[in-house]
Amino acid sequence: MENIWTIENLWNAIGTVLRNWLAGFLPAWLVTLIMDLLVIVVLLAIGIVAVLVLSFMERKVAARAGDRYGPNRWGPYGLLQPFADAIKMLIKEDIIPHVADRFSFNLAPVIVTVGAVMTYAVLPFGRDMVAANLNIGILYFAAVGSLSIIGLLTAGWGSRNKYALISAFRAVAQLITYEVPVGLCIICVVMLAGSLSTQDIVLAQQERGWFFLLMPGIFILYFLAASAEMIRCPFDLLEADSEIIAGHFIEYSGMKFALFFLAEYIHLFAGSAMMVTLFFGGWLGPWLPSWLWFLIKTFVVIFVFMWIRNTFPRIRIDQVLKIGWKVMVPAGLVGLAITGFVDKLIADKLIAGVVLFICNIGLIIGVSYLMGRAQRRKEMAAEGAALR
Amino acid sequence: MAQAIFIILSLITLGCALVVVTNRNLFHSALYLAFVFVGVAGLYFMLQAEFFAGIQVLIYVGAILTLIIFAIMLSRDLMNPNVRGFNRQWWAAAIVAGLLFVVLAVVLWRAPWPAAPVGEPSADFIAELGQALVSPAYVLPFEVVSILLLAALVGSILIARER
Amino acid sequence: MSVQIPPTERLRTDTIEINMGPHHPSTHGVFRMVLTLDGETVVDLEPRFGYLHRGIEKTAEERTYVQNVPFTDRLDYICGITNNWAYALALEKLAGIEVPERAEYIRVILGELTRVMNHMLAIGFLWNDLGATTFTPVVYAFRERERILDLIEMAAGSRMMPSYIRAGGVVADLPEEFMPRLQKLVPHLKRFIDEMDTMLTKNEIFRARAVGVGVLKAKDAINAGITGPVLRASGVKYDIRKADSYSIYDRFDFEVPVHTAGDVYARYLQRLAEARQSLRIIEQAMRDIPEGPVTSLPYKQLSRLKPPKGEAYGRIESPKGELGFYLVSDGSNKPYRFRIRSTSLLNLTLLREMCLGHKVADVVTILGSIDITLGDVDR
Amino acid sequence: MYGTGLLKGLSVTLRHMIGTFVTDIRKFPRRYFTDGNHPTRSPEPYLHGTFSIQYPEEKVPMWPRFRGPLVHLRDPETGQPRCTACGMCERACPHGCIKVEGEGKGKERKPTRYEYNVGRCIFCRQCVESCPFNAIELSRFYELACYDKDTIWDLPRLLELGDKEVITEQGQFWGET
Repeated sequence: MENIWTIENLWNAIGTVLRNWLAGFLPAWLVTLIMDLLVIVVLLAIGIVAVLVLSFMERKVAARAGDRYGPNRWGPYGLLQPFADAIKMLIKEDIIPHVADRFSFNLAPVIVTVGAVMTYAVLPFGRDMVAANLNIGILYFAAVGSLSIIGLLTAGWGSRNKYALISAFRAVAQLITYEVPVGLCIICVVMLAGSLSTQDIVLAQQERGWFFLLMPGIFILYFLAASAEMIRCPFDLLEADSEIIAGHFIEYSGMKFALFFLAEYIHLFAGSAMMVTLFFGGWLGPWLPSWLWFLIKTFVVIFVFMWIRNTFPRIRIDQVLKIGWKVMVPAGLVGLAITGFVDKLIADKLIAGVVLFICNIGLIIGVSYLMGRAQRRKEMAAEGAALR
Repeated sequence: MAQAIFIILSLITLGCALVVVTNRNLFHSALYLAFVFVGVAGLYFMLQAEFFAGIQVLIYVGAILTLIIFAIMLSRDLMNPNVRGFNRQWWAAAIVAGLLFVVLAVVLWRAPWPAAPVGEPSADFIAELGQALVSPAYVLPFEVVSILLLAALVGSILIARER
Repeated sequence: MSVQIPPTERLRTDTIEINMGPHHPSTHGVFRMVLTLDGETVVDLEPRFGYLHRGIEKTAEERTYVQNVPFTDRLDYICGITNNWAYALALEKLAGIEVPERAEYIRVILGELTRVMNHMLAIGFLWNDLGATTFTPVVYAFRERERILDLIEMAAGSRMMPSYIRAGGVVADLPEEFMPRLQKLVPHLKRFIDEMDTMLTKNEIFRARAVGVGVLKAKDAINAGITGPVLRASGVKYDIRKADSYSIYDRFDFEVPVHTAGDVYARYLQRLAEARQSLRIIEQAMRDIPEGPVTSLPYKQLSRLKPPKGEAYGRIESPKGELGFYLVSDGSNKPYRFRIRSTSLLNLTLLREMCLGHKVADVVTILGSIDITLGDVDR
Repeated sequence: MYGTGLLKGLSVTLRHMIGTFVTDIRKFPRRYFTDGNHPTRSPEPYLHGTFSIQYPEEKVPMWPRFRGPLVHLRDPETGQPRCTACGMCERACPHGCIKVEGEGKGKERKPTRYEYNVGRCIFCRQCVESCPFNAIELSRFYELACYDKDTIWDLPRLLELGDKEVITEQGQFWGET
């Protein structure tokens, strides 16, 4: 018990002290209830703080990519900007369109936000730091994540706006499509780790090395599919500004818009954190406390998402579906087969890892070659099309 | 405390289920159906069947309900208040529903409900489930279901292809 | 194996009609399109414009010839210089005015700078329409536009509304600092275009979105009177600088790039290539520019100008295509008829044909690739 | 290989991101290149680094030819306005934003009322070019935002602005003197 006071165990130690203090004068079931509620409150707080940080970061990264400074007026280096944004959102007039379906319109942001926040329950923030160490952690994550589709559909339908409706159609098509490759990639990881629990997956990576190194092909697949699931560029078709003007939240304002915004960034944080858990060894890392490692890795992944957003245009909806069904699902199935065979047939973990790595590189090159060939054919056909 | 949570969950599930059948707005019914599914998933959770809870949410809410809502959104005049909710065969449907209710009630009434839990599920529950699916006992139904799904998949692609 | 479903058994679907604009973020101004969509595929498109109509053609008939110069700035407000130039050219034809050589060089330099600026902006906004949501390419384009506008401001006193080129020459000689700054800017612009090339051209998402989208057949383009980069990207080598050489363009060594695909990607490549050629012209003009007077007609004479009865049509290759001014004089100091052959309006005419059968997202892209300015469409 | 174009694009934006931080280091520990009172900086052609001008703190000097609102010039000897209310500017203005009334004959003629509607002015400088008495010029003043709709400026205000902007001769930067 002497090392309970290290920074590594900071949060758990605080929890233990609080529990002991409460147990002094409260019955046991009340202590459990209070501690559980406290965990929920802390997770919510993490969610909201993460959103504040991310919205600031998003604006700064976008600005820096465009040779600008970004927000720098309110507070030192503009650090108070997210609070100003939040206050502005809260005090804005809440407009409900006259013809909107009020029930759906009001319910949609709640569904989306609740679905997003619930994903935090299984994120392994550090060694022994997960709110609910379910033995179906990953499955829970996928299941709760799919709640947001209902929310988006409700928002799109309830607004009674044609752009919002198109966005709802896109939501169904895109999110359902990309749940398949995400699932396939997760299964690959689960096969190597031998467990659905997030903590066990992290521990498995301690043993076998980061899965990112073992399966780069699967990782790239997961990265793309996850950015489609998180509605991040280049798959941000649901809120395409230039086409359907922010899609499902076109009619929302004020607090309800803020909830959508919140959900979007919570999804971003949770998705990046899950990617870190699955492929980058979660909270593993030398010297620093585990939860700090986890945050650092998560923010690096988030930065990559923002960087991509600042560079790439958006993919068209039919291309999104085409890539999803014709490239990602087959590639995911091939990856699944490779992972399964290698994991079962080669007993030695080191050799298995090397073979897996080589197979994944082959997968990347193969997919890249096939896509490149298709594109070259299309371009050759386009050449001189105007004169024919 | 588990008792209290169980009662709350059941009330939510039953209440929402009632709204699903009584609500005149089809879209709202579908939304309440989502709550029903989530409530059932909660009940599974309380029975320590986390895997089923996850699958319940993933399949029923994430896929089936989405398709239901999508169908409602895409169909014309389904939401039109002037369209009558009953057709001419409502009495036949009522009889069938009543019969089904009677059968279910009888079955439930006669079922021997164990008073105490049969035993803690093992920690490696999911692995065992996976093993069981491909064990000789269940491998045939499993494969039959796979073929059924595959046929459905091929069929849907054929229907969707207009050319 | 394929199953033929008879048409009667097909799913019956409805189309939805959506209203894109006039305050849609991607319509480049107050432009409106009524789209009929089958799913996300465009089955009908009706462009509606006129939201920015200011009646410049009629207003101009009430003003003297020189008073009309500031109005021309406000047509295509991205490239004011070329608008001034086309009007000046028409008036010079009408009144038979000679232009000093130095003024011609100044016109060429500023006009080609405008072309570089316009093409870079067009590429940037095309990317914006493609969904580069955080404006990165647009911001880069705007940065370089700022440097070019800086030069225009130095010479003319105003960034976007220069009113610098008038019949008989230009308003005033270039300031002393102009040439050194230009000499620094041109190699920089070359580097910048190369950077845009690296960043954008090979991008697979861009190519997937742009290749084969919005194909404009050369024949249709000629029939509709489409000009400029849009026409040349369809494989027609028609550039007024070569075809009907005005000013001193015959002295410069430059090429007219042509692309044959006629799609959004070809228009992008066309603009990139044209911007490079413009820089080539600027380099030659910088080298050869002579000393001398810059105007043959000072303001006080110009304001009293009464061209002889007659008519004249002056046209130039503006960055967006053929920009022409048709002037009719009745011998007074005001034009009897002032007619603008505006580029953007005519380039828009085939928008429907280009968009049919494509997705909503492509409509935005195709509109972006035509590169219209609403000030020019509605006048 | 499919995907290299994407990586190239990413490399460009990354270089820009790093470039902005290099500019930050270059001016460390100051936050702005200039203080608002001494505008000096004008963007140099460089490819990387921040391009923002942090407006109230940093200001770019206007070029001598910048066309801002109209000002009236004073006779250096008497300090009186040079305007003789001849009305040439009123006639030259394409938008009719100048109204002049005057009294007196010949050299004694003075404006009694000079209304300049800055809200309508398009800063084309034709009034200045038409002025035969070297009496008006466009200033380099550009902070025109205001809280009221009173956009009609009268003669004293135009003179005052001319004093503030230190303009002595008409067209001194336009090669016309």
